[in-house]
Amino acid sequence: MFLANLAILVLAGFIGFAVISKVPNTLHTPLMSGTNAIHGIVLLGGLIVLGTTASGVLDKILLVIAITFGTINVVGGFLVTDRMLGMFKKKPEQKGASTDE
Amino acid sequence: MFLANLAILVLAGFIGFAVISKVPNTLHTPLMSGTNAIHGIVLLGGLIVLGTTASGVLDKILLVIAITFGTINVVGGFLVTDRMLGMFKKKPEQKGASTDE
Amino acid sequence: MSNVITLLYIIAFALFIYGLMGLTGPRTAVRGNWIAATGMGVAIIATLLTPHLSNWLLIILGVALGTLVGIPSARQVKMTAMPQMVALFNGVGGGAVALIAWVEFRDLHGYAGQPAYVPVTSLFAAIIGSLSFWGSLVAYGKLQEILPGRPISVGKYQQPLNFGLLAAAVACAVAIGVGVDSQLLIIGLLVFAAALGLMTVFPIGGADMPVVISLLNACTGLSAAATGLALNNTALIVAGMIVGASGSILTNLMAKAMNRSIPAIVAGGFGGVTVAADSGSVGDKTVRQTSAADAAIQMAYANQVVVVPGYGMAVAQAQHAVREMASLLESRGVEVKYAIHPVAGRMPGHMNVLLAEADVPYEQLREMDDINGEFSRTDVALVIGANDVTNPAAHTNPGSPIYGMPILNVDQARSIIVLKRSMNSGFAGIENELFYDPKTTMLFGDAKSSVNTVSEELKAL
Amino acid sequence: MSNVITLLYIIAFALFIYGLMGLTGPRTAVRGNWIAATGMGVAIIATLLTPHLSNWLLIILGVALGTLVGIPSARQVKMTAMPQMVALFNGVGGGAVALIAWVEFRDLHGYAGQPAYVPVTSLFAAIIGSLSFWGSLVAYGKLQEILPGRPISVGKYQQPLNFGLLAAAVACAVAIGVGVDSQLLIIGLLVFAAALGLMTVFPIGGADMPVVISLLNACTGLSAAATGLALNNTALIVAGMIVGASGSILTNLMAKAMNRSIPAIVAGGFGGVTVAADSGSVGDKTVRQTSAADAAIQMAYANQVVVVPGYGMAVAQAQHAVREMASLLESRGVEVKYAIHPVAGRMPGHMNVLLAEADVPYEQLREMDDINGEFSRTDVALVIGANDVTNPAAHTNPGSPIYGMPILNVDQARSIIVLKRSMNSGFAGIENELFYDPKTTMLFGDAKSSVNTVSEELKAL
Ligand SMILES: NC(=O)c1ccc[n+]([C@@H]2O[C@H](COP(=O)([O-])OP(=O)(O)OC[C@H]3O[C@@H](n4cnc5c(N)ncnc54)[C@H](OP(=O)(O)O)[C@@H]3O)[C@@H](O)[C@H]2O)c1
Ligand SMILES: NC(=O)c1ccc[n+]([C@@H]2O[C@H](COP(=O)([O-])OP(=O)(O)OC[C@H]3O[C@@H](n4cnc5c(N)ncnc54)[C@H](OP(=O)(O)O)[C@@H]3O)[C@@H](O)[C@H]2O)c1
Repeated sequence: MFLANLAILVLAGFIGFAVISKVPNTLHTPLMSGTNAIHGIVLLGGLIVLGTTASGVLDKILLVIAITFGTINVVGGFLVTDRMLGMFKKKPEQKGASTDE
Repeated sequence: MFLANLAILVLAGFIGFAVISKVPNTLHTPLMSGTNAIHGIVLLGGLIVLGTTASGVLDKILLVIAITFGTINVVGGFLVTDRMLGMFKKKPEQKGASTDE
Repeated sequence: MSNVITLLYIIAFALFIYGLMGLTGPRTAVRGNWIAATGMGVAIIATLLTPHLSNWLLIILGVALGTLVGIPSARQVKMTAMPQMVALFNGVGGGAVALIAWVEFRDLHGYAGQPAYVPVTSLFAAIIGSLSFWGSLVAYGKLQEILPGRPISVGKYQQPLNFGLLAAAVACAVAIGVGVDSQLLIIGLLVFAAALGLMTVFPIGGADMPVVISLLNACTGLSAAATGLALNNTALIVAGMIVGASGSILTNLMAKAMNRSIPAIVAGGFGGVTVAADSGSVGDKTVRQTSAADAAIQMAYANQVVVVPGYGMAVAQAQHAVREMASLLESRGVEVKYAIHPVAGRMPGHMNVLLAEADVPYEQLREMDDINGEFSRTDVALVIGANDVTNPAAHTNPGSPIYGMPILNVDQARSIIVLKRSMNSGFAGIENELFYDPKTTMLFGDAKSSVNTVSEELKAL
Repeated sequence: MSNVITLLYIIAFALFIYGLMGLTGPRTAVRGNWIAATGMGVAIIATLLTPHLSNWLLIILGVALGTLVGIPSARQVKMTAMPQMVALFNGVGGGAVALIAWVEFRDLHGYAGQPAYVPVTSLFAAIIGSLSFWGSLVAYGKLQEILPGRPISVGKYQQPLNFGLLAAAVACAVAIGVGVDSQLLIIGLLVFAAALGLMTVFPIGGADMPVVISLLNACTGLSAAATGLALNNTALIVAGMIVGASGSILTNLMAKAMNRSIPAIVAGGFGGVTVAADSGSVGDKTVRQTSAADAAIQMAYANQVVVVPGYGMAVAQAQHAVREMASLLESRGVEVKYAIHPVAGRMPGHMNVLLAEADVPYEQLREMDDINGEFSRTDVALVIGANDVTNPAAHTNPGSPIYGMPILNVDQARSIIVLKRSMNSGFAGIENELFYDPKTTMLFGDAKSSVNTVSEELKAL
């Protein structure tokens, strides 16, 4: 199981590298913000632990905080990225000017 | 097991897509030849089946042929790619002329 | 059931990857972001399908709280405050990782009877998560100007101190790993990691914060992947690792774009401090001052004016005033363009954000490579609070810290007007020969008020 | 043990991916290829570590045979025959897949008691592997000119026939899947797939073969991945799928570079046939002929000559003669450059291969984008067996089949000399206005002998 997970980990790492090869400078900040939202996926970890194994008050408090944090990360992250990207909305008009893909 | 393999399959597919985004035209043929050598990996399939489950003369004959084929694919593939790439050997000299990375 | 969950996870991470690919191109970025968000929705739903899930009320409580905090903070933050908001969001992500690792430790009674990879990945996640949480808070504080932006350090003891903190955190982890089941150890680990986070980011100058945030972002991604390995959860592994890897690359790209190296940044200094620059031949050169009226006349009779905005325009919040002045010039038949250097300001895209906010037409914003050929045809280059990004030393002085950085070739314009408050240097803390160029005149003062005065003069012409 | 194998597999596919990344850049390609080969070595060694492996003698026999055949054929093949060699290597890979699937069927007694994914993936592999084997053989035959290069088809029955063959192969698979354990079914499946491979590639013209080989390459990759799923082998899954995905993209890029669409290619036609082109305004235009002596004089007194090689130079094997002529010109102080169109000839990089073989200095080879700005400064553009890649219709005639393809702007040169045998058209089968341009003169004849005569004249000058 762990080895299959390790294989998956290595492949995902390569994908991360390969996808971010050439990115225009203006997209650096939105891209950082978008990937930031994606790691909010830890929320799932909070859900699983709270929903299956957690017991005791302290555990539950910690996990509710973790879930709150994770949700903030996800919700806030995607929304703020979208707002940042607002500045690219005007681009399509001058699409013809760009080279063919 | 199958699902873990499926996850691996999907990730590998994305890697294939992501890696081949912009390739100069002159590299198309060597790249085709290089990936061609890589799928010679089926050789492993032949090794495993012949080495573990094969029985009967016909099976063995078929598998020896399969292994021969796979080996040709691998050995010939990498060598011919290397020869094709011979034409890029002279490039480093004028490295300064290219843009930074 | 668990098959369905795994299948949905595969769909979810495929959406993440596809969305991320979209995020790398301006035309597909908005859609890419929403595709990734959809992936997140799928992943969450899949998780909620886990059989025999309990504590539903608490789950709902946590999600509701997070949503209630997340939406308004993302909605209301000002465009220019977004980097620190990203730092906060990143920090809470790291905090979640650390808390989950803590609970894991408690639930599993010090990992008794677990295979080795569980403590290793879980404690790794705990250290990095805690570091990322506290480091991000400092980055937030600095950018939000709650904390001083200048580097704060304990001097030459900084490096040994940080190293000691790291060693202490790892020592706790090792003790737990060899079987000591003590709450104190895990708390100690989290505290040492927290101190390390604080001590690493405090000595870094405010201007380097975008790079630091990106680095912490990559760290949180890695810690999420480690959590995934510990919990045996494919979605966490894939999503976390992708962020970890792409975040590292992105950090590198960002540092390169501003001609900085990541080790140098993490080691502190430079960003924000004035380094003793080799001012070279500058010395008995003279500076020509101009008045708003003269500047107005010069521009009014130009064919083409190129505005070169920089960090000073952001500080002065002069973007609306600039837009107004440009309209006045255009109504007189002057062609106005904006030269956008990729690292003008203090975050990538800073100038685009500001000028877009002031409704400058997109077509007038020109990227560096586009506009550099045009300066020789330009009558007036109006430099508004930009400094380093126009510094010809990048081309001419191999000893300069910015040597090799691509710059806007402002010095090729027929005449140059520079708006800034003093002869002070910019981010890199170095002299700028451009200001002593015989073609250059300086209009001293806050950028916003200078531009407004120029506009008044234009109207009066 | 099996943990060690899996770990080695992970290392192996990491090397594949890293090597593949290297293969996409000219400076890293050679190293990338060897990195991938190292990965293959690791994967093979890992597999041989499988516990209780038997039949060692047969394994060694197969590997030895393959090596003995593979090395000399790769070593001795001529540069220009490499595409067909790749086709052969690809074919045997597909053959291996099909044979393994066949044995799997026999060993597992028609997949009795196996989970559903085993027959599905294994039979998919069988069909695609067989198709790829036979299709590749035809591609080889066409390029090697054992088979006629022109499209061979049964006309309008071709599509229904192919569809029927596919349906028959799938029907066999379904019958096996629902539990019929008959050797006849698997043999039928392999035969139908083989016929489909033949019938698909026969109707495609020789000039489209590079794209077809790339497509078959992607197919073999996919079938290897399917074999991996059936055998539960990570290395096969990853390597096969990467080839499948990258091969598809590559096929697309190749087709785009020559302005063709993959469906159009697979549907046959065009490649090799002369399409009825809308010759437009060509009609009462005249062609100016020149002599070798005149051409020699014209070039000897030029400042800059740009050689534009095309398919005809490859046919005539004129590269050495061209190189010699260029040396003569250079010894007279003429600057000689070569304009390399990305799809000149019949495979990407065709001209680079030929000219490199003739030891033309690398600095003189200029890519299209580099050289296009220079034609206006060029005294003589010497077009040697190139046609489509110089055709101005790509810019001017929206009705032309090559409209939109980037071309070499040969028509901007001060004068143009075209070496070809007749007024026949090139690959796209269309008229070329360039030949009727008043600045153009034609030197008819085989490219090699024409160039040699010009060289003689140059020496006599
Ligand atoms: N974009 C990014 O992502 C990023 C991130 C971190 C660092 N950096 C670095 O930041 C620099 C950016 O260059 P830049 O040319 O935009 O800025 P800069 O070189 O930092 O110069 C800004 C100038 O604006 C002037 N200024 C400040 N407040 C002003 C006001 N209210 N009114 C008028 N002028 C004012 C300052 O001079 P006075 O004090 O005399 O007025 C200063 O010289 C580069 O070195 C870059 O590497 C960029
Ligand atoms: N590069 C690739 O990967 C690839 C692959 C497939 C297709 N294509 C296509 O192939 C074409 C390539 O263009 P191209 O300009 O190189 O070639 P072309 O358009 O095919 O023209 C070649 C010309 O060479 C002449 N020729 C043939 N044999 C000759 C000889 N022995 N001596 C002198 N001339 C000779 C022919 O005219 P005569 O018969 O009058 O002598 C013909 O017009 C493009 O349309 C491209 O899309 C390229």
